[in-house]
Amino acid sequence: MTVPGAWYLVLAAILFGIGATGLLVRRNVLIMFMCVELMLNAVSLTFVTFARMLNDIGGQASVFFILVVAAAEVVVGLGIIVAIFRRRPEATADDLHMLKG
Amino acid sequence: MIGLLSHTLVGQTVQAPATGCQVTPGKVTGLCQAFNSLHIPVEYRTILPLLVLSIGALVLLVISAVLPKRSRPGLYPLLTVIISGLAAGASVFQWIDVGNHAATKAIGNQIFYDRFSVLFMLLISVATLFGALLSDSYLQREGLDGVEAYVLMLLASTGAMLMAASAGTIMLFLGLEIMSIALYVMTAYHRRRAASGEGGLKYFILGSFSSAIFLYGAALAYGATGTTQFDEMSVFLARTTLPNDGILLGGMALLIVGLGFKVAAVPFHFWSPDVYEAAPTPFTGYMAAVAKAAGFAGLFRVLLEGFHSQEANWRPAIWLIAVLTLLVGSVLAIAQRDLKRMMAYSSISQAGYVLIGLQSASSQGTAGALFYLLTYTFIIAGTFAVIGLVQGEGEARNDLGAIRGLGRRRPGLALVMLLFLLAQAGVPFTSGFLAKFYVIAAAVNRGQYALAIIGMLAAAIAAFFYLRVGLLMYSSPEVDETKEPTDGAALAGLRPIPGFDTPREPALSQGPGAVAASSDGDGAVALLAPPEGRVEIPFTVGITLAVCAAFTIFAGVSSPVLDFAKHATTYF
Amino acid sequence: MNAAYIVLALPLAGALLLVFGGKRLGDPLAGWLATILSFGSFAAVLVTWLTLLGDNAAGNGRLIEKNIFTWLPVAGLHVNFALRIDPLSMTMALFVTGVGSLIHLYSIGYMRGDRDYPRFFFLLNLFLASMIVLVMANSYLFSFVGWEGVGFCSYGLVGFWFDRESAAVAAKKAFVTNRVGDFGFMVALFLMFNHFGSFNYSTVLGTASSGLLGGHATLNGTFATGLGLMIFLGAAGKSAQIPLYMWLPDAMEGPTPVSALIHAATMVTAGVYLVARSAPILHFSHSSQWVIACIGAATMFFAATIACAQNDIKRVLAYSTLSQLGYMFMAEGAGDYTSGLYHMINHAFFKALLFLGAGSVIHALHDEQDMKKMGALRKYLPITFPTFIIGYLALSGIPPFDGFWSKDDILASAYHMNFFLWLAGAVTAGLTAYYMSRQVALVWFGKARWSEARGDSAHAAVGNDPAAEGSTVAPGGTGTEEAAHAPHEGAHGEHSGRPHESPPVMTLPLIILAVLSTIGWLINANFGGFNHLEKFLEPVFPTAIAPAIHVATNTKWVLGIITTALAFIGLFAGLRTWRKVEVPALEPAFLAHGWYIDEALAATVSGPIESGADAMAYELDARGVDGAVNGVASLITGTGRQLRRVQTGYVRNYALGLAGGLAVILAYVAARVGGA
Amino acid sequence: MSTLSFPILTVAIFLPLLGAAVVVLLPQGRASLVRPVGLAFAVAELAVAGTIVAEFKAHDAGFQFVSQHAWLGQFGIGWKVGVDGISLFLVAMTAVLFPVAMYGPKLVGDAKSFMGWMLLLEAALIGTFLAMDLFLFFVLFEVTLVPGYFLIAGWGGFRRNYAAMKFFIYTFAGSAFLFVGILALVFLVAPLNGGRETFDLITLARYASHLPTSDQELIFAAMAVAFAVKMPVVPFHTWMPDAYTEAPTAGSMILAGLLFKLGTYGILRFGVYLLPKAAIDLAPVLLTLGAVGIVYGCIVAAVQKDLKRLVAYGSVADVGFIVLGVFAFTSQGISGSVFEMVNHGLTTGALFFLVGMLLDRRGTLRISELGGIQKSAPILAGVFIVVVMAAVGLPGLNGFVGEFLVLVGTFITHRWWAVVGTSGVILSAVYLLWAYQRVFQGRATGANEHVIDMTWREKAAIAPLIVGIVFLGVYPKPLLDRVTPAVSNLVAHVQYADPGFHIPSKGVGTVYAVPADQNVNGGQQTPTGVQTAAVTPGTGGTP
Repeated sequence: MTVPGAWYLVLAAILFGIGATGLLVRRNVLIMFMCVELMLNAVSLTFVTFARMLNDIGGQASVFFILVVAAAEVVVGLGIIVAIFRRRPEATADDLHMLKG
Repeated sequence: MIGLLSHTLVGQTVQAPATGCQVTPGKVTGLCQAFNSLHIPVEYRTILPLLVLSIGALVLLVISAVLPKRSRPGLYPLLTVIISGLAAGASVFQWIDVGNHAATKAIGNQIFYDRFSVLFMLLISVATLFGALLSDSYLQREGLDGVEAYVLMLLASTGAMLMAASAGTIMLFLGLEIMSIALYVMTAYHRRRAASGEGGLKYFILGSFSSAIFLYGAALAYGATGTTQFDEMSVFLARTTLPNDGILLGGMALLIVGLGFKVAAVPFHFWSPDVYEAAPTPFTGYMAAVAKAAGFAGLFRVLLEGFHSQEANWRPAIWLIAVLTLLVGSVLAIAQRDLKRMMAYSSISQAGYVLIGLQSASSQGTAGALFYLLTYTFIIAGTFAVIGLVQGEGEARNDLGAIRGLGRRRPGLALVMLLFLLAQAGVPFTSGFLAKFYVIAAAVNRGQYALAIIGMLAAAIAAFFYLRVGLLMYSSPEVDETKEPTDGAALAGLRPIPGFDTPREPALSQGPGAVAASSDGDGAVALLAPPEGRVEIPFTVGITLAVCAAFTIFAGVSSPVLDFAKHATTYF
Repeated sequence: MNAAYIVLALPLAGALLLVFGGKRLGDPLAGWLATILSFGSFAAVLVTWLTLLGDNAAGNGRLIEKNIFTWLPVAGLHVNFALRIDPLSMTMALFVTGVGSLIHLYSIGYMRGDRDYPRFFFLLNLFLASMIVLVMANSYLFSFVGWEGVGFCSYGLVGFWFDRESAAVAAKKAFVTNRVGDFGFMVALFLMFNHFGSFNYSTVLGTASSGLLGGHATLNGTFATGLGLMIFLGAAGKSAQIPLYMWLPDAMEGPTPVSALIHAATMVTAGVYLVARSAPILHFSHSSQWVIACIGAATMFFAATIACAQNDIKRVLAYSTLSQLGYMFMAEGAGDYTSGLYHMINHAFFKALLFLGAGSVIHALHDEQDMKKMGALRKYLPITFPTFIIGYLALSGIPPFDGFWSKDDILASAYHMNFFLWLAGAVTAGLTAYYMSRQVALVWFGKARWSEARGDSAHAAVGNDPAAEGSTVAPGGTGTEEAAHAPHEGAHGEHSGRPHESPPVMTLPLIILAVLSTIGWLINANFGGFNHLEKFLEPVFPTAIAPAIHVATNTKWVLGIITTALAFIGLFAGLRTWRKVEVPALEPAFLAHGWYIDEALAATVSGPIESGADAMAYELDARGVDGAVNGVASLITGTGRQLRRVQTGYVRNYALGLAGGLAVILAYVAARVGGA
Repeated sequence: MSTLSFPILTVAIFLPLLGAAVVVLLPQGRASLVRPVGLAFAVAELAVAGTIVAEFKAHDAGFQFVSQHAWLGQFGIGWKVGVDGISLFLVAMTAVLFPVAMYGPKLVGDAKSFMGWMLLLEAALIGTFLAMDLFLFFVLFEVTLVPGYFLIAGWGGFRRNYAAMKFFIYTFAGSAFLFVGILALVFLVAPLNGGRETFDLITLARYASHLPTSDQELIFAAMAVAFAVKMPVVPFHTWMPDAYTEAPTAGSMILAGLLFKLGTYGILRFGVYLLPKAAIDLAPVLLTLGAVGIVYGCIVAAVQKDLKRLVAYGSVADVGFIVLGVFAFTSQGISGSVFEMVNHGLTTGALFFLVGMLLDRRGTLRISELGGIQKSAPILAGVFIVVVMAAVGLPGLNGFVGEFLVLVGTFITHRWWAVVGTSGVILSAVYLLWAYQRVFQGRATGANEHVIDMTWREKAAIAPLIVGIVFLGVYPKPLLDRVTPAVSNLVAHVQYADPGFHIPSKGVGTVYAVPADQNVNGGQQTPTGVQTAAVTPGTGGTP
């Protein structure tokens, strides 16, 4: 039996929600970063589902772009995180509050 | 990573029949013949400036790898200037070439080749030129000179141009990411300043969060309209009335939030004050111009190209965002004492005016917004140039005190800074005034009287802190606490000006109620004495200031620039 | 026939010469220049008068208008500066320039040695010019220019010794009270323009030939009353009638010639002239005539009572002027304009005489004004004494002298109008005789009190910076001049201690005025069948406007006898009580203080106004309106500070902000789903 | 509409601008040259203004010396300048007041930038009075704020920063409404004008009356707010005492003398002329504000402790008279208010100059510390009393002519406001003479005893103002002859716009011909086509 497309969309939405709340709640920068990746994958799922429902290849193709970009983001993001937290390994996102007001 | 990117870019798109490869600057034609087996029509002239910049970045990398270290410090900025100059020239060539026929789609109809994108390409290449000129002396002073900064700047510009010319949400996302990632690194570029790293990280996390939101919006829009191309989307929406447009509107909302973050519209602006303060000054100037321009290009593409028929739904949302941006930006700027942070909030408030242009959703509104962005680029470049000079080694003195008494130490510099401040405040005979006039006129033309008045009142509030900085420049360099005015505290820290002091006893104007609107929060903050010594103005910064000032006055007085912006919106 | 222009030109030229060249002309020369020019102006008036009489023979209605230039050419409004020569303006001009010239002559002597000598004569000449403009203008507006010019000169002259606080306050008080009157005059001007479209007398009041009121023939009652009352308000302001009289007694701070010229002879009569000029308007509103008559009578009686209790020689005469003006207004209220004007002329003569006489007394006693410190001066001032007595008899209304004739006509017409008015008039005649005799007794007869007074009053330092202000302020707020303007006293040099007669330049005018005070009956004593004035003024007050009041001759004789009797009773009462020894203050303090009206006014009106203005300025303006503006500014900066706290610096808070914004927009979009 | 070949008006605007540039670019070493050069340019400007007044044809009601150039064609904005009866004498007065302000008072601090700002301000002011294009008017209206701000902030008194900021922000916020009002008018009129947007005053005036009344009233209200702030009318006036008091003497002379004319001239030219029907509907509101302003200004002025602040509040009362005159819609009223604008410039300019002299001599302006100055400085006191009498409205001086015309005009159409206005005559006498008495008369003590009298330089500087005051009071005919035709044309324009509103034609022989330019379908008519019959004088005396 074929699972109706809407279910996938709801799953993707739930995944996206989890990713977003994860980013808001967790303090560790790496975990926050992983949540963003989760959100991006949720979006890929949505794209694929819509492509399948619309029977159009465009959606599928755009997943590749998302993957590429996610990869690029990982590289640069981790670079920055490492650069900053090298001196204070146990620091969390909340320690970074020098710029305010 | 960058190599991968440019390869995919070049590899995937370049496959043009012989005719496609007309005469273009040496570098590209060779590659063109080699890959003519793939039959995707490519007209290089449509993305010429983009190509120039990306290939320029590669060339720069190669040269830096080949040449010995520390051979000639001035080489890289010089090369960057040449490359961005070439890009600017290319976009001028494009402007003539595109003529006035309607927008055509190119590069596998992922790119819109019309005057709108050409204008942005010109704007971005000019901003890059200024960025390079300003970074040169800054980086040498801070000891960070290396090729990376300039390569990053070129790549960020490439991403921005891509956003401006994108014909679909996916291409827009691609451009957005290319630009953003380069900007994250630029923000974190200053190793010795802890703030720079913190700013970079914040920008990165929030940037990726907003990109995810943007992408989700693109997905939903794709789902609702069946396509990611804007023109197909608008055709689809014009033709069919969706039974349940929940997904469509959801998608649109998410797209607005994603791009709203990029242009730092309130309530998505939280990142920009911290990032503007953190980033090295020339990069902040560059970011304020390029990131905002690209973000708005995206917004205009999405809303006026894609969702044009859904106008009734998104205009009230933009109305609210515009009002919030105008007021919150100005009000917060008043409470600032750090120069760069104040400029951050002021640029948020300026974004509010472009949102007014967007909100009126008419070709006049778009033209007004374009003119605003164009003139804003010059003004913000000049302003940050002066801040960069005044703040001294290691950006020690970013506070208002730094600019104190500049009128006495460098009258010329002070006059130019005053011009930029008055332009941002919207004083007539400067481009700032005409920009506000154009945008407000569009709003009034569409009957948005309330928004127009709020816009002008926000300008009045903003004038408060622009003039305060202006006055600081002409106030006394020496700061002594003794002569603190007793009755009715004068504006925080603004002592009577010895040069201008009238030696007589103050004509005490009585009236118990005359409490001055002292703007500092916690009591009269003691402004530190300004940095001693003369403020040297390097040659490169001098040119930038001259060009920006000249343009600000020229655009404020005569009409060619106005017509230029008007023609750029023919196809809306 | 341009003598009329010369009348105005001479004093104006004099004023201009003195304001620029005054300092160089110096002490006596400036005075002589001013006097000669004023006599020249008087001569020119005589010439104009004669030509007017000549014209009358030619029978063109005795009206000549001389245009000077166009002043305000604004669309409908067209105002010319032009002189109007007609019987009324000639009568006024004659006695104004006549008495004015005499007082100029007198001032040369009186003001000798004063530091600001030229400035005094500049103001005198300017005053004369303004007065001529006032009386000879051809339109209400042009006479208003003279009206205010006269007000300014009185401000300048009353405050002439500006370094004395009381003089400065009195000058300001005079000007402001006059302005209250001018408010009424201006509203009258607006009403006039609104109704007639012009201010010219010939248009508004109409001439014998062009019919009444510019051809409108009649005026509706309410408009006429309104206009009449407003004109009277202006007149009351200038001629110090009941509501606006306080400034005249205080105006005695000025030098005595000023009091004589301005506050006795000329300026205060401007109000009477204005009411006389507006007779055609008043003709149509009986209620305003009644108001004028009653206020005139009230002022007459009220002022007379106060005059009985004054100790300062000049304040007695000031209140007496108020009372006599009351008579004139009562006459005009009763419709008998001719006798009002006749009394004005007579009053000008004998009141100027009395003031100048008082001036020469003060001059002799080195600025002593308190009557309690005078006495038995008749032996020392041989010329001033007899002239003063003539003036005194004229004022008291003793038959052969002027006062009797005009006052009697007024009482007759008052009787014709209403018995009580006549009664008030008669009683006041008695009071007048009483207080004048009191003054004469105190000053000329009785014990010479000035000798021991000489010892204690602070000697003025010779030289021209004014001595420390004499502190002895007589009870009842009668500011004394005392040692304040000592400078000119120094000029005499000799301190014989005994009062000496004034120089001839001061006594000559006294003699002339004394003569005039006696032959006044020639002009219009209708008892004796003379009515030249009445015939002369006939074209201005034709019977249509001022119906002739015919009182049976025998009732007129009876009334005359009664008033003369009352006068004699007052005379003897005054002389008897005050002749012999110095009697302690008999007068009740109530009268001395002018019925405490001044103090009451200060407490009830100017006090609250002062605090009200303070409240308005500081509470309402500084804290209220300004506070609101500063409030808005601090509100904005306040929210700025609060909002700054939202920017916490924590990345996750920013993400929360982003998410919050997203939530809001999604909620908005959800609301719109399916909607538009 | 006589268009002179030589664009004299554009020269009048750019000459001071050139002067400002020259002064600022003077080499640092030659500081002594600054004042003479500045003064030379100001005097040259005076000469230009003089030729304009001389060349001006008296009985021509329309705009003269009009010169027009394209500027921002896209919006129909053109550089169009012209002068008519109403603006002629404002320009002349500006040209007179600036050299006096520059040369007269003692200047402390950096003369170069002071002269620069002053000349810039002069160019902006003269431009505003000559502008016939709404955009040009608005731009110059706003530009005057910047030099005004820096004059106060740079050379002002003790609380100058606060006062300067308040002055700038208050007026800048007010002009926001004017900005939106003008734009709304332009875009609403565009369809009537064949779809072309235009900012030209004449064309806008022709079509504006065809807009729906509610729109007209809204636009007029917006403009009225901006001009009310600038005038300042009572509720919006709190910036004015601070700005005038804290400004340097020259600054307050210009601020009080000219800057507030922008508001009154603006409401007359761009409020009443453009939207007559709305002006008539909103007249009661502004009349009430004017009348209240007169009484309020005088009372608050009376109790001020600082002499300069007292004179500043006096301006609120004078504004009240001008507003009364403008909204009387009668020839007398409006010519009176135009005349009063010129008067006020001279009188207040002189007053602030004299107060400035006192300040230089005594160092303080607290009335309690001054007294008896007439003793040692008779000429200063003499000139002061003349100017005070002019301000109080003594006939024979210029104050009276203006006030009288205003009150007569207002009485015709709005009786009770005029009566309240006339009370101002008393109150202004009270506060000014009370101040004069406390400062100049009475006994001089302490430092007041040896106050030096006016120097030759000061006498020479104030002479033109005093001559103006006396001459305009005695013989105002030349000025009125030039103002009245333009005003009658304006009144006819107002009367035509709202036939219901009947202005009783006061005075014998006033004939109002219907202006020819009102026929919309007619060709490019210009207001000079208006024939107001020469007013036959009343039955003045004929010798």
